[in-house]
Amino acid sequence: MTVGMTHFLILSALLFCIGLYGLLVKRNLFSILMCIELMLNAVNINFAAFNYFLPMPDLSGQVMMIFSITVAAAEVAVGLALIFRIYHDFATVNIDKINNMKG
Amino acid sequence: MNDGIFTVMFYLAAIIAVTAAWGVIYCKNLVHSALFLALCFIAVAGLYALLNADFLAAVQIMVYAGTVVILIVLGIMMTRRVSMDRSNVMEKSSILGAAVVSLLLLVCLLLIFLNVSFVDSAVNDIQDTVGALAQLLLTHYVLAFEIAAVLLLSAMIGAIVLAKGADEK
Amino acid sequence: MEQFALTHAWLIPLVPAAAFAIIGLFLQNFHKLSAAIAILAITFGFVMSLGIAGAVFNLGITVDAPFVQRIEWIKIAGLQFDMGVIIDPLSVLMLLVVTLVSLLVQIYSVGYMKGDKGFGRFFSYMSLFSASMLGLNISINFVQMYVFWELVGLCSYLLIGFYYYRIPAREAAKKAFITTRIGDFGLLIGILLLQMLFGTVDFIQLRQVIPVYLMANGAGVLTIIGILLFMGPIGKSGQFPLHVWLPDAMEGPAPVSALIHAATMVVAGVYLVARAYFLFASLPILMNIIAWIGAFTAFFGASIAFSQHAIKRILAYSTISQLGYMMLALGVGSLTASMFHLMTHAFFKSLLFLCAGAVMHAVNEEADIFKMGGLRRKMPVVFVTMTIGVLAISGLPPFSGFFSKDAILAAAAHVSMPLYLIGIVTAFMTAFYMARLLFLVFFGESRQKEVHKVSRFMQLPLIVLAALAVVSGLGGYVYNFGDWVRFGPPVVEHMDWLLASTSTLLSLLAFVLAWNIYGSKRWSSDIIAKKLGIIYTITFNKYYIDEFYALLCRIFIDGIGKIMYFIDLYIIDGTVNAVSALVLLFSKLLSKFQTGQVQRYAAVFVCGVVILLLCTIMYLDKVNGVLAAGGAF
Amino acid sequence: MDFPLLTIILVIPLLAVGLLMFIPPSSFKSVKVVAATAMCISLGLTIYAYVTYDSSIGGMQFTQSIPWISDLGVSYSVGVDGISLPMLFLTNVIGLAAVFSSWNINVRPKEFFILLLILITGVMGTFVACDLFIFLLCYELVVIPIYIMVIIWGSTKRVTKEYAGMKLTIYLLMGSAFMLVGVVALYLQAFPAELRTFDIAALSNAHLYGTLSQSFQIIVFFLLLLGFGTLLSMFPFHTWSPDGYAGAPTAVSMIHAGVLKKIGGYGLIRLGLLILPAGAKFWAPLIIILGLANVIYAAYIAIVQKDLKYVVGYSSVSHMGYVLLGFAALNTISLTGAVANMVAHGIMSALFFAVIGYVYEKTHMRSVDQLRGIAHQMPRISVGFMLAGMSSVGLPGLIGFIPEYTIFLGLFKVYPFLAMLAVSGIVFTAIYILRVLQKVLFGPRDYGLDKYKDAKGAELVPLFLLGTVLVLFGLFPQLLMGVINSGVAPLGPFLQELNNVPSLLVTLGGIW
Repeated sequence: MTVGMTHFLILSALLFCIGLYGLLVKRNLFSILMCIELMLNAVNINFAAFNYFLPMPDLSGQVMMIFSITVAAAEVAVGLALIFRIYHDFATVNIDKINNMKG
Repeated sequence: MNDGIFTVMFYLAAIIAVTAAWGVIYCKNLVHSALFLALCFIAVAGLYALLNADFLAAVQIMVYAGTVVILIVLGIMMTRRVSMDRSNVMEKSSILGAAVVSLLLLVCLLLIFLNVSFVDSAVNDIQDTVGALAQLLLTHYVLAFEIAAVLLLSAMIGAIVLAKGADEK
Repeated sequence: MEQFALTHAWLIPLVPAAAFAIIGLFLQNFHKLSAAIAILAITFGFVMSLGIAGAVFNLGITVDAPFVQRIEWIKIAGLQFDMGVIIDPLSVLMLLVVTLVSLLVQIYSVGYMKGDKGFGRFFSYMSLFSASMLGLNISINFVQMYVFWELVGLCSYLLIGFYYYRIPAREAAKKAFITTRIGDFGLLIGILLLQMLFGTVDFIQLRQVIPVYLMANGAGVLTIIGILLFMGPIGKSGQFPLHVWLPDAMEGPAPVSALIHAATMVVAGVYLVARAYFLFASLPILMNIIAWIGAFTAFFGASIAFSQHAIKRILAYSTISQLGYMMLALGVGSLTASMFHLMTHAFFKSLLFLCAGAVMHAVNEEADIFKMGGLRRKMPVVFVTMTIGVLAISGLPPFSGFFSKDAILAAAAHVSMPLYLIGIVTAFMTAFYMARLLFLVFFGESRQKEVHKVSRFMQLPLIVLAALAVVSGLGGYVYNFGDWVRFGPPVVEHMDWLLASTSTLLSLLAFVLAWNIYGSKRWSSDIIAKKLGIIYTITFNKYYIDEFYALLCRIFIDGIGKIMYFIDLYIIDGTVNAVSALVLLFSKLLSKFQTGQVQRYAAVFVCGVVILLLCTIMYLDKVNGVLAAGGAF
Repeated sequence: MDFPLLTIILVIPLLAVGLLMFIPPSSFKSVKVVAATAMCISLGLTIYAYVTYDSSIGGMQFTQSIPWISDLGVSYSVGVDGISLPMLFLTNVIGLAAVFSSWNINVRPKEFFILLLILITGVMGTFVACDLFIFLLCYELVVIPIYIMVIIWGSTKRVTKEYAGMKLTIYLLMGSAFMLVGVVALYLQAFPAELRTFDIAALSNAHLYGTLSQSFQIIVFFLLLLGFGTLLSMFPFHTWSPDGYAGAPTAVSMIHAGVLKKIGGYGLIRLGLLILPAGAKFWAPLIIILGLANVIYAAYIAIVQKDLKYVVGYSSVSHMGYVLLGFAALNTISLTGAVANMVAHGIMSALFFAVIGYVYEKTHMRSVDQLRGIAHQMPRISVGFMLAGMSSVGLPGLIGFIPEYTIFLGLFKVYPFLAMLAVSGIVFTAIYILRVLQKVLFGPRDYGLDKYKDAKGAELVPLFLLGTVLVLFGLFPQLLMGVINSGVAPLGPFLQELNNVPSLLVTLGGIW
C-alpha cells in the first residue's frame, strides 16, 4: 500500500491527539504551550498533505501553512509574555493555582 | 521521487515524530520535553520535505525547531525555581478523563479519514516552490500577507508590553 | 373714537397682558413704575370700554345682533378654533364693570400694598388677571372662554398665594385651584361633547344649531351636556357643593378679595351661563337645577355668614350667597335681573372688601370682628362708605342692591313660591349679618389704641365705589337696563311694590334685631348662641363640609394612592425583581460549572468537537459523493 | 434637496465628539463650550428646517438617500415629515438644554459630554431615519451611553444608581429585542426575497399588496407594541421610568423623559400604524385600556410620592398615557394630539428635571419633606417649576393644553365613556402637581436653605429656552399643530378605511 493522503491524515490525527492529551494532563504552563505547538504542527501537516495530494494548480496550501506558522509564532510570543506576567503576579506557572475566573 | 524511498522516509519520519511527541508529554523533566519537541518539529520538517514543501521545511526548522523551542527553553530557565527533575509531571487525577477525550477524538478522526476515499492520483509537483509561493503571496494573498505582518507587529508590541508590565511604567 | 374702540376691542385684554409681561420680566423691583404701568394699562381698557359702550348705544348693537371679530387660532384637519371678540351689551357690561373695578382696586392697592416686598409682583399678577378676565368677557366660543377661564383660575391661585410664605395662604391657593379644577373637569367634558355633537363651540353658530337639534332629538343629551357645563360655574362661582375654596381664598390681600373673589372672577360662572343662555334656557330640567342650586347656595352661604367671626370670611360667605342669587335669577329665566345684580354686587361687594381691607390695615391685620369696635370716629371715610355698602347689600332703597335684588325676587316669585321664600329669607339674613358686621366693627367702645391712617390712594376708590353703589341701581332702573342686557325680547321692568316693600321691611327688621344684639348689646349674643346650640355650632363650623371633604380626600386620594403605590412597588415591580432574582439564581447555578480550570474548559470544548465530528460521520456518504464527483469542498 | 441639511444636523454633534477627543480632560470650560456650540448650531439648523418646511405640501422633505448594504436593501436615507420634524426639533431643544443644565458637572466632564452628544445624535437619528435599519441602529446607539452615564454620574436615593441604570438598560434592551423580532419578521414577510428592503415608505405600502396577512399584522404589531410600549412606559411596563429617572443624572433624565420615551410613541405611529394598520386597529382597545391605566394609576401613585424625581417620573408615565390614548383612538385629531402631546410633555418634563436637577445639585435634597419654601432662596428656579407644573396641569396658554384637548376630542369620538375617565386625569394631575409645588416652593422661609444660591449664568439657559418654547407653543399652538397636521392629515382616508377592520373587541365578542 503506497503512502497516500490517508496516511498523512492519520499521522496528523495521532499527533494532534497526543498534543491534546498533553494539553489536558499537564499543569505546567510551558508544557501546555508546547502541546499547543504540537497540535498546530499536526494541522500544518494536513495542509501540506492536501496541497500535495489533491489536484490543485498552485501552492495555496503552503501559503496557508505560512500564515499558520506566522500565527503560531505570534501566539508563542504572546503566550510566553503572558506566562511571564502570570509568573510575575502569581509566582507560579502551575495552571491549577490560576483560577481567578472560578464562578 | 521514488515510491519506495518515499514510503520508507514517511514511516521513518512518522515514527520519529510520534515517538518524540509522546516523549514531550511523557518526560518528567521540562527541559527534556522541550528537546523532544525540537526533535518532533525536525521530523515534521522532514515530512514537509517529502510533500514537496522544501521552503516550508526550512521555515519549520528555523522557526519551530530553532526559535520557538529555544524561546520556550529560555522561558523555562527564567521561571525556574527548584530542580527540573519533577517539573513536568502529569496530573494523575485528570489522566483518565484526558485519555478518554483524546481517544474519542482520535477514533472519530480515524473513522472519518478511513472512510473518505481521496483521489490521490495527481501529485502537485511544482519545482520552484519559493518562486511560486512568492508569486502567490504578493498577488492573490497580498492582503492576508499584510494583515499577517500587522499581526506579528502587534503581537510583538503586545508581548513586550505584557512582559514588561504595563503598570510598572 | 367709537368706531376705533369697537374694531380694536381686542386691545383691551392685550394691553394689560403686555403690562404683565413687561412688569413680570423687567420691572419687578421698580415699584412705582410697575404700578403706573399696570394702572395705565387698565385705564386704557376702561376708556376703550367706554368707547365701545358708546358704540353699542349709537350703532344699535344688541344681544341679538352682536359685533364679532375673529382670528384663526388653530386649524387642523377636522378641527378649528378661533379667538375673537364678541361685542354685545352683555359683554360691554362686563367690560365696564371689570375695567372699572379693576382700575379702582389697583389704585387702592398702591396704598394698600405699600412697603410690601412683592409690590411689583402684585401688579404684574393684577395685570395678568385683568387681561384674562377681559379676554374671558369677549370670548366668542367655549374654547376661548375655557382658556381664559383657566387663566383667571391661575391668577386667582397666584394671588391667593401671594403671601406665599404663609402656610394658610399657600394651602388656600392649592385648595382654590383644585376645587375649581373639579368643576372645570365637567366643563371641559361638556365642551368636548358639544364640539363632538355640533362640530363647533362657537356661541353664534351654536345659537343657530341648538334649536334645530332640540326639535329633532329632544333635550336628553343636551341636558347632560348642560349639567356638565354647569359644573364649571359651580366651581368657579363658589356654588354649593364646590364653594369651599372661596372663604379660604380670603388669605389673599384684600384688594385681591375685592377684585377677584367678589367682583369679577367669581361671576365668571354667572357670565358663562348668561353667555350660553340660549343653551341653558332651552333645557327646563337644567334651569330648575340651576335655580335650586342658586337658591340653596344663597341660603346656605348666608346661614354660615351668620356665625363667622373673621371679617373677610363673613364677606366671603356673603359673596357665595349673592352669587347664589345670581344663579337663582338665571335659573328662573331672568338674565336681566342676574346681570343687573352682578353689576351692583360688583360695586358694593368690592366696596365692602376694600373697606374691610382698610379696617384690617388700620388695626394691624386683626380679622376678628369681636375684637374690633368703635372705629367710626377714627376712620370716618371708611365708616361712611362701608355703611353705604352694607345698606346696598341689604337691599334698602334707594341703594343699588334694592333694585337688583328686588328684580331677582320678582322673577323668582313669578316662577316658584318656594324659591321666592328662600330668597326673601336669605335677604333678611343678609341684612342681619351685614348689620352685625357693621355694628361690631364701627360701634361700641373702641378696643384699639392705635389706628393706622388710611392713605389717599385707598380713600379715593372707596368714595367712587360708594357713589356707584348708590346710583348704579337707580341708574339701571331709570335707564331700562333690561332693554339692553336681556335674553329674548326686551321686557319693561316695573317694580312689584308689594314684593319690594316686603323685603325692605324685612331688612329693616333685621337691622333692628342686629342693633339690639350687637349695637346696643341689649341682648347678649353669647346667650343667643347658646340657645341656638347645635345649629350655631354647625353653622359656625360651616356644616363640617371642609372636614368631610378632607376625609373624602384622605380616603379616596391618599388612601387609594397608597394602595396603588403598594401595588406598583410590590406587585408589578416585585414581579420584575423576582424575575431578575430568578435569572440571578440560575446564573449562580450555572456559574458553578465555571471552575476557572482552563483545561476543563478545553476538555468540554473537545467534547463539543467530537459531537460535531459524529454528525459529520453520519453524513460521510454525502461527502464521498461530492468527492467522487470530482468536486472540491 | 441638494443641501444635506439633516445629515449635517446629525453629524455636527459627532464632529463635536471628535473634537472633544482632542481636548485635554482638564480643560472643563472648553469641553462645555464645544458641546454647547455644537448643539447651538444643530438647533439653529433644525429651526431653519422647521421654518422652511413646507406644510402645505407635507410629506417627507429634506430627504437624502445613499444605498448602503444593497444586498439587504439597506440604505442610509433620512427625511422629515410633519410627525418627525417636531420630534427632531424637540430633541435639539432638549439636547441644548441638557448640555447647559450639565454645566456644573466636574466629574469627568469630557466623557460626560461625549456620551451626551452621542446620545443626542442617536435620538435624532431615530427620528430622521427613513430606513428601518438606520432606525434600529440609532436606537441601539442610544442605550449604551445612558447606562454608562447613569452608573457614573447618577445619584442614589431610594434605589442605588447601579440598580437604576441596570433596570433602565435591561428594560430598553428587552423592549428592543421584541421590536427586533417584529421588524425582522416584517422584513422577511413584506416582500419577496429579491425585493426586500428596509425602506419605511416601501414597507408602509406592503399591506396594500396583501403580503401582510391580518393575523401576521396582529402578531407583529403585538411585538412592536411590547417594544415601543416598554419604551413609552406603558402600564405595566412602566416601573423602569421612575426608578431610572431617580437614579439618572439631570441631563439623562431630561433627554430620556423628554425625547427618548417619545421614540416609543413615534415608533408606534410610524411603524406600528402605518405599516401594520390592521394590527394597530386590532390592539387599539387594549392600548386604550392600558393608556387609561397609565393616566389614572400613575397619577394616583404620583400623589403619594415624596421624592421630586419620582413625582415627575410617575407624572411622565401618566402623561404618556395620553399619548397612548391619542394613538389608539385612531383618528386624525387624536393622532395630531398624540404627537403634539409628545412634544409638550417632552418640553415640560425636561424643564421639570432641569429645575429638580438644580435644586438637587445645590442642596442635595429632593424630598418634598425636606425642601420647603425655596421660592425665598431661588425665585428663578421657582418660576421654572411653576411653568413646568402649570403646563403639566394643562393650563391654557402653555404648551400642555391644546394637545390634551385634541386627544380628548379624538377619544370622545370613539370611546366617549372611557374618554370621560381620561379627562378626570386633569384633576389628579392638578392634585399632585400642586401638592408638590406648594410644599416645595411656598411656605415660611427655611433659614437652613439660605446658603444655597439661585440659578445663574449658564444655568438659566435651559430655563429660558424651555420656558420660551412652553409659552410660545402655548400661545400660538398653530406653530406646532400646523406642522403636525401636515403629517397627520393625509392619513385621514387611510384611517377612515380602518373603520371596517375588526378589532380585539370583535374577536372577544365572537368568543363570547
